Amino acid sequence: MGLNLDVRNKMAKRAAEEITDGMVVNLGIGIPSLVPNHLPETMTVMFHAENGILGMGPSPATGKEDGNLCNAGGFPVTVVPGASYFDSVTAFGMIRRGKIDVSILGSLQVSSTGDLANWIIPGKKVPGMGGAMELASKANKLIVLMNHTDKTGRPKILEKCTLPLTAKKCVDLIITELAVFEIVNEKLMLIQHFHTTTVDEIISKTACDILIAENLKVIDF
Amino acid sequence: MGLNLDVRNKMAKRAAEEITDGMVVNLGIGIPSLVPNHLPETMTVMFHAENGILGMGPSPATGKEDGNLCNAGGFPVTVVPGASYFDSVTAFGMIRRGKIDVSILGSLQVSSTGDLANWIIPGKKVPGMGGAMELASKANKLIVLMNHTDKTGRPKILEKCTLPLTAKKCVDLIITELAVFEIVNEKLMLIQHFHTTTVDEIISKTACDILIAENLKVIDF
Amino acid sequence: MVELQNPFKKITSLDVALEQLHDGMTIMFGGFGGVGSPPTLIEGMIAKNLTDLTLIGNDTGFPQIGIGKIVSQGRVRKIIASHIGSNPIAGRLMNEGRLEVEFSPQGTLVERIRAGGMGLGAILSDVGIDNEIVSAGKKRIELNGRTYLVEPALTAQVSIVYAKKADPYGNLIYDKSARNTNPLVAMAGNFTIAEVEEIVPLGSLSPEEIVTPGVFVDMIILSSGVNWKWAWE
Amino acid sequence: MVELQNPFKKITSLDVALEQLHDGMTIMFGGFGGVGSPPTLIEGMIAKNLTDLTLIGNDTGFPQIGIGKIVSQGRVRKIIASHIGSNPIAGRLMNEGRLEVEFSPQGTLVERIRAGGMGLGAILSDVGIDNEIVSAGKKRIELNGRTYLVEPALTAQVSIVYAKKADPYGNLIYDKSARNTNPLVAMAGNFTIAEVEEIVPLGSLSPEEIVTPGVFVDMIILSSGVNWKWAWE
Repeated sequence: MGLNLDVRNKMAKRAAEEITDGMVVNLGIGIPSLVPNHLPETMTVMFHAENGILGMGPSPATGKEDGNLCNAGGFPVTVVPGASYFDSVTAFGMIRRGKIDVSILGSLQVSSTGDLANWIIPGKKVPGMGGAMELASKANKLIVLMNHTDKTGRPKILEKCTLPLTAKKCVDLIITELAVFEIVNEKLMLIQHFHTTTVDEIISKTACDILIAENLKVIDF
Repeated sequence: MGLNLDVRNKMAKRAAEEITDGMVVNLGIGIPSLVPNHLPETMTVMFHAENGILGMGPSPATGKEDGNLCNAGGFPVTVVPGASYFDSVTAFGMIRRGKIDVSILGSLQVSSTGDLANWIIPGKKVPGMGGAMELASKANKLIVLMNHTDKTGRPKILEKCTLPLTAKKCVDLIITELAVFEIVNEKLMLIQHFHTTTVDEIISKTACDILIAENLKVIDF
Repeated sequence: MVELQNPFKKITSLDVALEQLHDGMTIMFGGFGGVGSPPTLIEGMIAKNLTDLTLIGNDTGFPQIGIGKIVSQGRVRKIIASHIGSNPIAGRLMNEGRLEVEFSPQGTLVERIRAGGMGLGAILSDVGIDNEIVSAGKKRIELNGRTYLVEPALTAQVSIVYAKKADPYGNLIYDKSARNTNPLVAMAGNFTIAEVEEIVPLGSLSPEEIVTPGVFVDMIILSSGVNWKWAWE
Repeated sequence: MVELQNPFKKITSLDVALEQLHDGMTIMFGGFGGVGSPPTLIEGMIAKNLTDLTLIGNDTGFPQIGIGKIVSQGRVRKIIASHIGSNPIAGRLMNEGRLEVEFSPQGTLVERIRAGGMGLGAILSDVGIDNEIVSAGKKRIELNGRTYLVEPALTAQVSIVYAKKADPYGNLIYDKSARNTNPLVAMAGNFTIAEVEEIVPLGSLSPEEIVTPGVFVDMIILSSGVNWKWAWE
């Protein structure tokens, strides 16, 4: 049940609101990679890649790709003024040292206390954790951008993750095609939802208790 | 009882014989710094400095010194083609990883089993170990260049060091103004002596048992 | 063509370099998703029919890209890597029990490789400490009230890396994000072979720009260039 | 003079930078025997009359060179360093009990600083394991049949470094052997101030040549230049 580009772009647009001028941001593959399209052009954000780039710019034009200038997902990128190249060990030093202001990742499951499970489905998909454990446990703010439910319609936001964890109590914000949740003090709070859904639908598709923000907002794009 | 330059140069000349083409060599301050003067000009040796240089060349001419290009002792140097600058952590990585073929140091004491004591005289001189522990324990060949006796005439080659150790069983060769000793399997063997002395004098100024090489040689310079 | 001086006898041919590699060896490779992996050495390893290898590197590339080409042919007994997701054949071999995979978080893995290259015994990190797979069999240490995993250093019998330029001493510079794990892998090999796009005369690299000092490089061969199609092509 | 853009608000004056430094602080400094230590910040620290400091760095410089100027004035309560031999005043203060010195082997010290900068807990090394001063109070670990010391990471409240050039993001390049411990110290400060010989516009440093990525630098000031006479002069 893939989301169409319009819905994915709305999720990315909402995520972009979490980014402010001067931040250092790491984006995972998939929907997170759409986030830069929704930032004001005047904003100075330093995008970080685990392979060893700080200061990635937009994708190059077709035919202008450079096989030696790719992001951690292996896709061609460009760099902005002020960018630097370094080895992967320095790239992860930045993460561990808390220099990543915002990390935006996809996930398989998130628990109501902010546990993240996005690296393995035992017996099935075994991609490996890559850099997700470092990003999840060390980024100053961790945002999960994901479908609200899995392919078979089962909730991905749960009381407790059933898949092996990537890191515990690390998620700060969840953005799905339905809603935005904040996790504060290990409590899941619905703070916003898209105008295309209702609180009842969100509750029915979420497998844990949800606090509802007093000033619950409806996202009108 | 400092040694005059002529004697020091003879010691350095003898030490230079231990260096062959293509080697990576680290030199301590004092007499070891005279060694390069005694290498053939055609020889390619990469001199290493703990602060972060590989490929040091001769001292610059007076007036051509660069305050930002110094060896680990703080003295101006030059670089040869193929040289590189790096941070001190990489400089010590080279040492620990066994990339230094020969290290030539001064010392306060050496034991007959190859223990080195050159970093502290308790209650008196407390210079600190600097990089001596790494060099002593990790260089492939450790050569000590030192006076045979201390200022008061006491032997510096002993059964057991009385000063705190820098590293155990690390010295391979000792060169003094009198003689050259090899330490193999924790045994001290006199292999050469300068023509200005005798075996009896050497024995009388050394505070431990000495094996005498069958093919004991006299150094004729 | 100017005849290059070879005073350190490090510059050699692919065939001579391949004499260093044998069945059953532990080999560390540079690269990240295939970017910065040495194509000519990889092709040579396949042509030499090497098998039963233990590999250490960031990932298993793609089936026909980078180290993936070797992994996909079942030539690898074990790999220590941070992910294999971009190479479904690696996943299948693993699930079939034909490929042992030791997963290490990416940042931990490169620190372990660097520690090997720097002659350290291990590093202490708290990443993955709650994870049973990452922490399995590893010692734990309390330090200043926090708990860390002891993550052992990694070295290899031979390291293979890819660089933009080498001089005859083996000083290396890399190209953009193709640097990635290469400087670390170069240091961690007991014997390191650098495949480079260009060999330049001694003295033509600035001492300031050198990323890998030549003391970490034992052999240099000229690359025939990347011979695979990138995933995005 | 071209007005430099300051989009990251990191470029500032000495006076504003000095507001970050206070009595009793733990401060890490770059440099090796004074080479590569930031002269203007050191002068400013003396003018500000800072005292009771804990310093971390390679050595105590010379009495009138580098950090030695501060040490010689008795402004330091404790220093973690690899040697103090070039500064006899430091030795005298130590013997008089007025300066606590924690000695760490040089290579271990810089790895500890780097580990702090990289967010690691410690490194394991066997250097100095037989030495009672180096090993005092440190945990030991057996790993693959060898024994190592657990050498804890070092960080500081503020790091001060010296570089050749910075751009407004704080990307740094260094000059020859004045690089030494600076890139490591730059990473290990919870707040890092870079004193630089020149500030250049964003984009004028090549991404390849940058040694310290600007993300590790919080503040940039222009240097007034080295104001001491070198020992060899």
